[in-house]
Amino acid sequence: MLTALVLLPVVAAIVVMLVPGGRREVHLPLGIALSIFPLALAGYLFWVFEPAAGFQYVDRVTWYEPWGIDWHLGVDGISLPMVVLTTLLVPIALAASTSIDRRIKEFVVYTLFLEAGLIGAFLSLDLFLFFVFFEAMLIPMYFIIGIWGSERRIYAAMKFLIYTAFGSALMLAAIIGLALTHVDQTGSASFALSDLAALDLSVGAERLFFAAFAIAFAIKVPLFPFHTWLPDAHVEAPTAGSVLLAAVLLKLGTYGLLRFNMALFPEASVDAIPIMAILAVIGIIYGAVVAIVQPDLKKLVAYSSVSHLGFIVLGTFALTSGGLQGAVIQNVNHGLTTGALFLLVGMIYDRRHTKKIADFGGLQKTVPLLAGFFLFMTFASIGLPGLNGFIGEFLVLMGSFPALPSLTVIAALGVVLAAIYLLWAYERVFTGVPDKDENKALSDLSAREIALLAPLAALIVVIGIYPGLLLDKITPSTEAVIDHVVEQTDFVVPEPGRIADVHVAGDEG
Amino acid sequence: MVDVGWYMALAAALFLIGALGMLLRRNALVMFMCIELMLNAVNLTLISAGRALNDLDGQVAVFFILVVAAAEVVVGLAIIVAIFRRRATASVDELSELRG
Amino acid sequence: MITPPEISWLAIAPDLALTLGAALVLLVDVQWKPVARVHAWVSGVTVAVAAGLTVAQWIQAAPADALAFSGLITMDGFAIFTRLVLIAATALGLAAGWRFVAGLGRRGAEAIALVLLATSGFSLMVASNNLVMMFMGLEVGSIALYVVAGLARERRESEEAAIKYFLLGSFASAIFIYGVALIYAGTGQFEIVGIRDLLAGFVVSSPAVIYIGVGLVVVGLAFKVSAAPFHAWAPDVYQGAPAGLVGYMATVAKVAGFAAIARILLTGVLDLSGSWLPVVAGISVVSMLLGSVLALVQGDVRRLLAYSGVSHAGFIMTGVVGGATDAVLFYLAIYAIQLIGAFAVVAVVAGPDAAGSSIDQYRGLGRRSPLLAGAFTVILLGMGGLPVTSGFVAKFGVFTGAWAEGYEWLVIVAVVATVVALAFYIRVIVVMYMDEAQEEGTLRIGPERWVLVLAVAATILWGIFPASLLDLAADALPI
Amino acid sequence: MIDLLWLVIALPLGGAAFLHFFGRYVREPLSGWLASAAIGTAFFIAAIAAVPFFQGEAEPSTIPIWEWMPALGANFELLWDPLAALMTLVVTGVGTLIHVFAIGYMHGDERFHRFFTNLNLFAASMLTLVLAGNYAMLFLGWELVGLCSYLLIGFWHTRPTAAAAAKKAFVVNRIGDLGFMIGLMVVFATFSTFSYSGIFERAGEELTGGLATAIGLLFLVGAAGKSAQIPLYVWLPDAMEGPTPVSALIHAATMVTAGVYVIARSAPIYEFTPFASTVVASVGALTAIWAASIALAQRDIKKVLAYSTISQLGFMFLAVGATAYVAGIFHLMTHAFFKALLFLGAGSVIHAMSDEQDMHRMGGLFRKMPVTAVTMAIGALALAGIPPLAGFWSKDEILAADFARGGWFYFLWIIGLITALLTAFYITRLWVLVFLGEPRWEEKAHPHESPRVMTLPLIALAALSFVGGLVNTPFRLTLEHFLEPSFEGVHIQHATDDWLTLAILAGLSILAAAAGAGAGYLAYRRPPERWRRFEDSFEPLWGTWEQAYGVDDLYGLTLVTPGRRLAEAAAFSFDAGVVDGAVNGVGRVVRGMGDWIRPLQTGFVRNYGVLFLAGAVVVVAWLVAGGS
Repeated sequence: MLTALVLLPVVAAIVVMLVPGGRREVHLPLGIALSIFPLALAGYLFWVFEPAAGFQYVDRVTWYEPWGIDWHLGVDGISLPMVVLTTLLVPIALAASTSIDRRIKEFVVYTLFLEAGLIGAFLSLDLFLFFVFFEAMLIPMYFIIGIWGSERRIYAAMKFLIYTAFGSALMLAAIIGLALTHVDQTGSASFALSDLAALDLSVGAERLFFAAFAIAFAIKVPLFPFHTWLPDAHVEAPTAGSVLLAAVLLKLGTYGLLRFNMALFPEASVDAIPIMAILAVIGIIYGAVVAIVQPDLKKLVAYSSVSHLGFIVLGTFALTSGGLQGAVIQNVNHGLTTGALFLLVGMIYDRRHTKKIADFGGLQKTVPLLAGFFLFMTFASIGLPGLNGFIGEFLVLMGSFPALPSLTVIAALGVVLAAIYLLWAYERVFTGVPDKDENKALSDLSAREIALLAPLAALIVVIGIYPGLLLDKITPSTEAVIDHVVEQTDFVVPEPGRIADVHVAGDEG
Repeated sequence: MVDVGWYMALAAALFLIGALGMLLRRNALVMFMCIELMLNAVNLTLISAGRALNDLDGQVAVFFILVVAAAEVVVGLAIIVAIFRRRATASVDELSELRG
Repeated sequence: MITPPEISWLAIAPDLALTLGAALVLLVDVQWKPVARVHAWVSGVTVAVAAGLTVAQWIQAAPADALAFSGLITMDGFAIFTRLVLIAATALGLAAGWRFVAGLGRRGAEAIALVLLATSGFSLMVASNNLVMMFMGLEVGSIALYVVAGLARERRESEEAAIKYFLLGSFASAIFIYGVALIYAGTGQFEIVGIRDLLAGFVVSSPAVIYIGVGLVVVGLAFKVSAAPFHAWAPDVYQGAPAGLVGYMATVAKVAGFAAIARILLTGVLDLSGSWLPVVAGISVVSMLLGSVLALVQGDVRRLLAYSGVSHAGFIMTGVVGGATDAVLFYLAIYAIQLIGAFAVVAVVAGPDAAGSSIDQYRGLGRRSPLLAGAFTVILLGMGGLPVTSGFVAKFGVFTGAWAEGYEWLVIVAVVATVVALAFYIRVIVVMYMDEAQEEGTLRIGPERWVLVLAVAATILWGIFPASLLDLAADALPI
Repeated sequence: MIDLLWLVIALPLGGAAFLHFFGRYVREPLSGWLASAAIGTAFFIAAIAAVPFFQGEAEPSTIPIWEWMPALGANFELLWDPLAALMTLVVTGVGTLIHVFAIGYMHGDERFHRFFTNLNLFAASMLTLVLAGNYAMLFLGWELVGLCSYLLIGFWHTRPTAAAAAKKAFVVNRIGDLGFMIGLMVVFATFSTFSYSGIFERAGEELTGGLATAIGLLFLVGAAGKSAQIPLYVWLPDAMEGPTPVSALIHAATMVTAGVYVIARSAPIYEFTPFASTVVASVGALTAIWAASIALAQRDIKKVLAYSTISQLGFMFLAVGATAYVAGIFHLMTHAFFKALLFLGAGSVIHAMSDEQDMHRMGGLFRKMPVTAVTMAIGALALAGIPPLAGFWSKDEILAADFARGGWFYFLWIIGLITALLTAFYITRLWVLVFLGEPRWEEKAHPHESPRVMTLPLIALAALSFVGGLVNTPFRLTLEHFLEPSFEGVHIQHATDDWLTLAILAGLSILAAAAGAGAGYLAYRRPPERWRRFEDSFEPLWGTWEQAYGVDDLYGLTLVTPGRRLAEAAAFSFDAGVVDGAVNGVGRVVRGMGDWIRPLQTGFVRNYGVLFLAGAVVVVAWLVAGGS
């Protein structure tokens, strides 16, 4: 089933390729229609997923025996939400791309390939395979930014590609090293996550490997100070690009940290908690502060991503139930909200052909619906209780506090700053009297655009009110991560770090 | 009876002279001759080595090398002549349009 | 008392076939002055026969009678595999350069003959177990290539390329053979196997003269594979020589050169690895970094490919350091196909006998002829070593080898170099897709089409299903 | 009835949802009535559900709804106890009246239904806050009311001032929330749950050392933000940019009292930290007098009421800080009545004067709008603390309790007394300036009494303000007993039961009130130039008060501007320059190396030869060195 999930987009891409002619009225709808299939399959997967069962629906086919590389897919509570998110956002991103007027066919094809790469990366249980997907997806994204981007697109695309490629290059070296260690210790070659996690590495080696992986993922997240490619990429990328980039691509970083660094290098992960947490917190505050004064709406949202993803990393390295649950669910939340925000910025751009905050003002008068959605997403992103963002942040903060009190307190500042930069932006863009003529004659959201935003908004509320929907699937896997770390190291989960403690307390109350 | 080592040394000297000539002279023809000189230094080495090891292979190898040298002469001269025809010079320094 | 060597025709059959084919082409030409198509047939058949004979060797060969001609020639899998690569390169090279060859008119036959001869020389070289034999093959191949470089006679650049290639090439050959002589002086052996056994026997450290010899041999071959700092000729020659055949020239020289290096170092003087490993590693590092960095600043695609060739030489060297012959062979095979493919594109864009190929010629290629641009993109990404292409598998193989040998630092340098390399391959892609078209008019494409198809197929298919080729390479061990 | 309790929240929420999606299809007054009906029904349900408490037999009960964040022991659950019941009744009761009033007030506004959507949403949020069974859910309501406040302050979004005020309110509240959130972190880290019962039961053994104090102070920060106490009160005056019913409902009667409610709710925690309690009381006292003094000099009728609200909230803090929780809640209730009344009255005036808010341009409105005038008079007297109106009883109980606490609280008691005097003065000033004296408005403005839909709520509230105080008089402590179940095991500060002292204290506060009121009347009954001179005679003090001590400018100078500077420096100098500069720098360096090495490729064969030979020499030398 998972193999099908990975291959469906590829097939779709090939189908689109085979359709002759460069007319959007054929290719875009076709692409959207085809991208529904992966979504349906992922939805089914979500439905039948057994939380307690660990990795499931495992497909394992030997790829090249002597090297011990396999086509090895499996899904658990950590990857499941990401896969669903990916398959959900691709059709939306495509449907949001009607304003693309040239080479739409290639665009659809690249997007679908990107989807395949993303799903594959989230599902891989073989490091070689993971690396293949992780690296391969750069190319479609690179083209999406570089061909359909705005003025400085080439610079941005280049920066994105080289920067990320640099990170993954180091990771490749580390992967090779790990595999060879496995050969030394067992005599057989293997890249399977489970096998490599079972190795006992020397402290030095483990730390080096950890660093290599961590840098690769930190660039992807992006963690301060590796973040500067992100604003450029976002500002230049077309709407769909920004959406997928922010909503899914970045998550590979946080996902990787959780899935690979924790599993492979528990010892080093525990030792690295201070560094990672500090970087995360710096990211939270720094990203928010920088976002406040951004003159460009897209850049502002981009920096807000830097800030929000800091929470995810913080929660991950707090290594408590709350922290990890928060991290994983925040992966989804940030995907939904920031994705939606980029959609909205794109819609504004389609109308006004500018992203400069100074060019707007009083839009709520002219496009109330758009304003309403924007405000909604803004509050979701600020972390208003009842919406999804709050669940993630609250879980992360509450989960991290027992482990890293002082850092968590500082991180909480980010919540205030988020309110400042987003509401100030909203104030400047939407409130007041529309003084510029361009702003006076804008058309409000079309039915299509509403149809794009509505599902996201609905999910945001649902997750906010009933996060159990996701948490039930996530929790066993995150608990497994903690168990793994605990039994591999002398790490002690701080009280009250585990659900166990909480329930005990709850029962008393 | 002179010790073989000296022949070797002489060969080495010749080889170096050839190499340096290759680097110092401008004229393609002369440079080419220097290469020939290097090849002969090789021959001398082989002969003396073969003598020292009283093993025929070394001496046989010389013939092969002579043949190769001859072949190189043919091709080399052809190229040089072709160039000389066009530019009325055999100075390699004139040939530096491809660079960077 | 000289014992006459026993004859084993099969061992040299492919080389003979190629040589005869060359002669045949010339004779036919002189006799009937036929149209180019006839030459195509003759050369095609020749190549096919040579390939068939090589396969026959593969089937028939057994370690026992791997050595033939009393140790002059070997028929080990290593030789056969490289031979196959060479022959494939010849076929592709001729296809890629066919429009050039045809354009030469009467002299077309010469070109074909030279190509076939060069191949036969190099295929002799990769199969020879005797250093002098190796030298013979090397020279036969090289001399033929000197001429090929100058084939576009009416162009000054072609001449310049030829003379530079010739002077430096024979200089390198001289150094190589001197190294051989010194090794002989130190060991009394020309035979690689013999040297191996002898060194195995040395209890005390072996005489310095051997080291000097090995060093000179390595230098001589490093020149042929255009590894830094012996690469200086490559950019000029790649730029000056006729576009159609550059791919072929570059490829066969590199394949044969690396085959020889691997055979000498990994078989002959493996016992001395303690001392040559660092040196080779050093050459590898210099090549990777110098090649990548210089390629980054080139304005001419052919020079760019030349420098990228330098860095590739460095990458392959890491495989040599790791002693992973299978990885090296895989890399060589992949790289050969991709390089010829790349130059086929150049030949289409710049014209088969053009000198140089400014990057501006590629502006908007993605719009002008999407398929060509697409193929070039795939090939470039393959060279860049991105996953899903065979280039990635190749790099992965050699890096793994080096790391296993304890050269972690080399691997780390290498992966960093790959990133720089990626940067300049991407530059070309940027120009093709993201700049607005400058050049107009459609491009004429001939048999290059098939080269490209094969190159793309090899890049992607072996990238996804590398097992077939990897197994082959794994079996192809030197004696 | 209890199992239907969720309807109390669901009804207004449903109303909001309905109006949000279909409001635009509903004709103007109808949508307003729908909203009012929703919250009105909620009131009745709550009232019925509260009956057992009135009979004094029921125990507090928790009603689980569904799991929310199990990892934090934070679920949707309602706690139904007297305190919650009282708050619910106040919110829904006053809320209903204000809804009705708004139907008249918002008449003709193009986004009429949107207004009621938000109003209903607010009601739902506020009820979530007071009915929450654990701190997490309370925080949910806490933030949602903040959202509604944001939406309603900025309801007239085309006014830049309104938008700015809305943002300011939310951000300042967020700063308070930060403290609250950190407090919650400490709570969770200590008790590993958020449920009240779970926490309060184990408060004794868990809250060792400074923990209780830490939590207490952090909660205070949050409360100070929501309830506009020093130093976070600055948002409330600006919040008056919102429509007047909003000011009445959110910024007088209900939302701003959330802080008081939280502290009262957390009594079992404050139980263990007298210090934190004292701080609460002190902050309250300081705020009370501080805001009262500012209220003296305001010209904008709503500003007066706003600062008055801040000051009254200070009183409530003073009460709960002195652990006189019942008194605090009592005052919360009465204040809800008369302050809502005053705001609505002011609204009615503003409505009549076609959006004039400057009292200097009013006067002599008594004849024009008698109902408003009378009802407002009652509200004013209640606020001033004139017996037997509501305000007197609650305020007096607070003061008495503080006095009874003794020690430092004597000092706070004096402050309270002075504040009472000031309060009486400024509210009288307001009433006199508006309703008595010569008309000072332009001719074109022709004030008129408001329609019945607006006056009826006024009358209702006036009635409540009149009798509301009687539920808890020293003679009959009904409320006290009513609330007891909510404060089991918590020490509650009472007034002394020595009647003589009590009488003296009452006398003192009546005296203060009377004095203030009298002074206000005498000063402003006179023609304008006279009271203008009177005001000028207080210069420069008066100006300072009118400028509200210039706190906003101070904050701007010390926080906002430097913050902006910092952000700009970080964004445009550091991020673009240093961080990104480093990244691009690497790229430049690599290319630079290329350009730098490139000339080596001179094109001269002989140079190549030299390079070649040099390389050869190095290789050979290295090999030989490595070999032997």
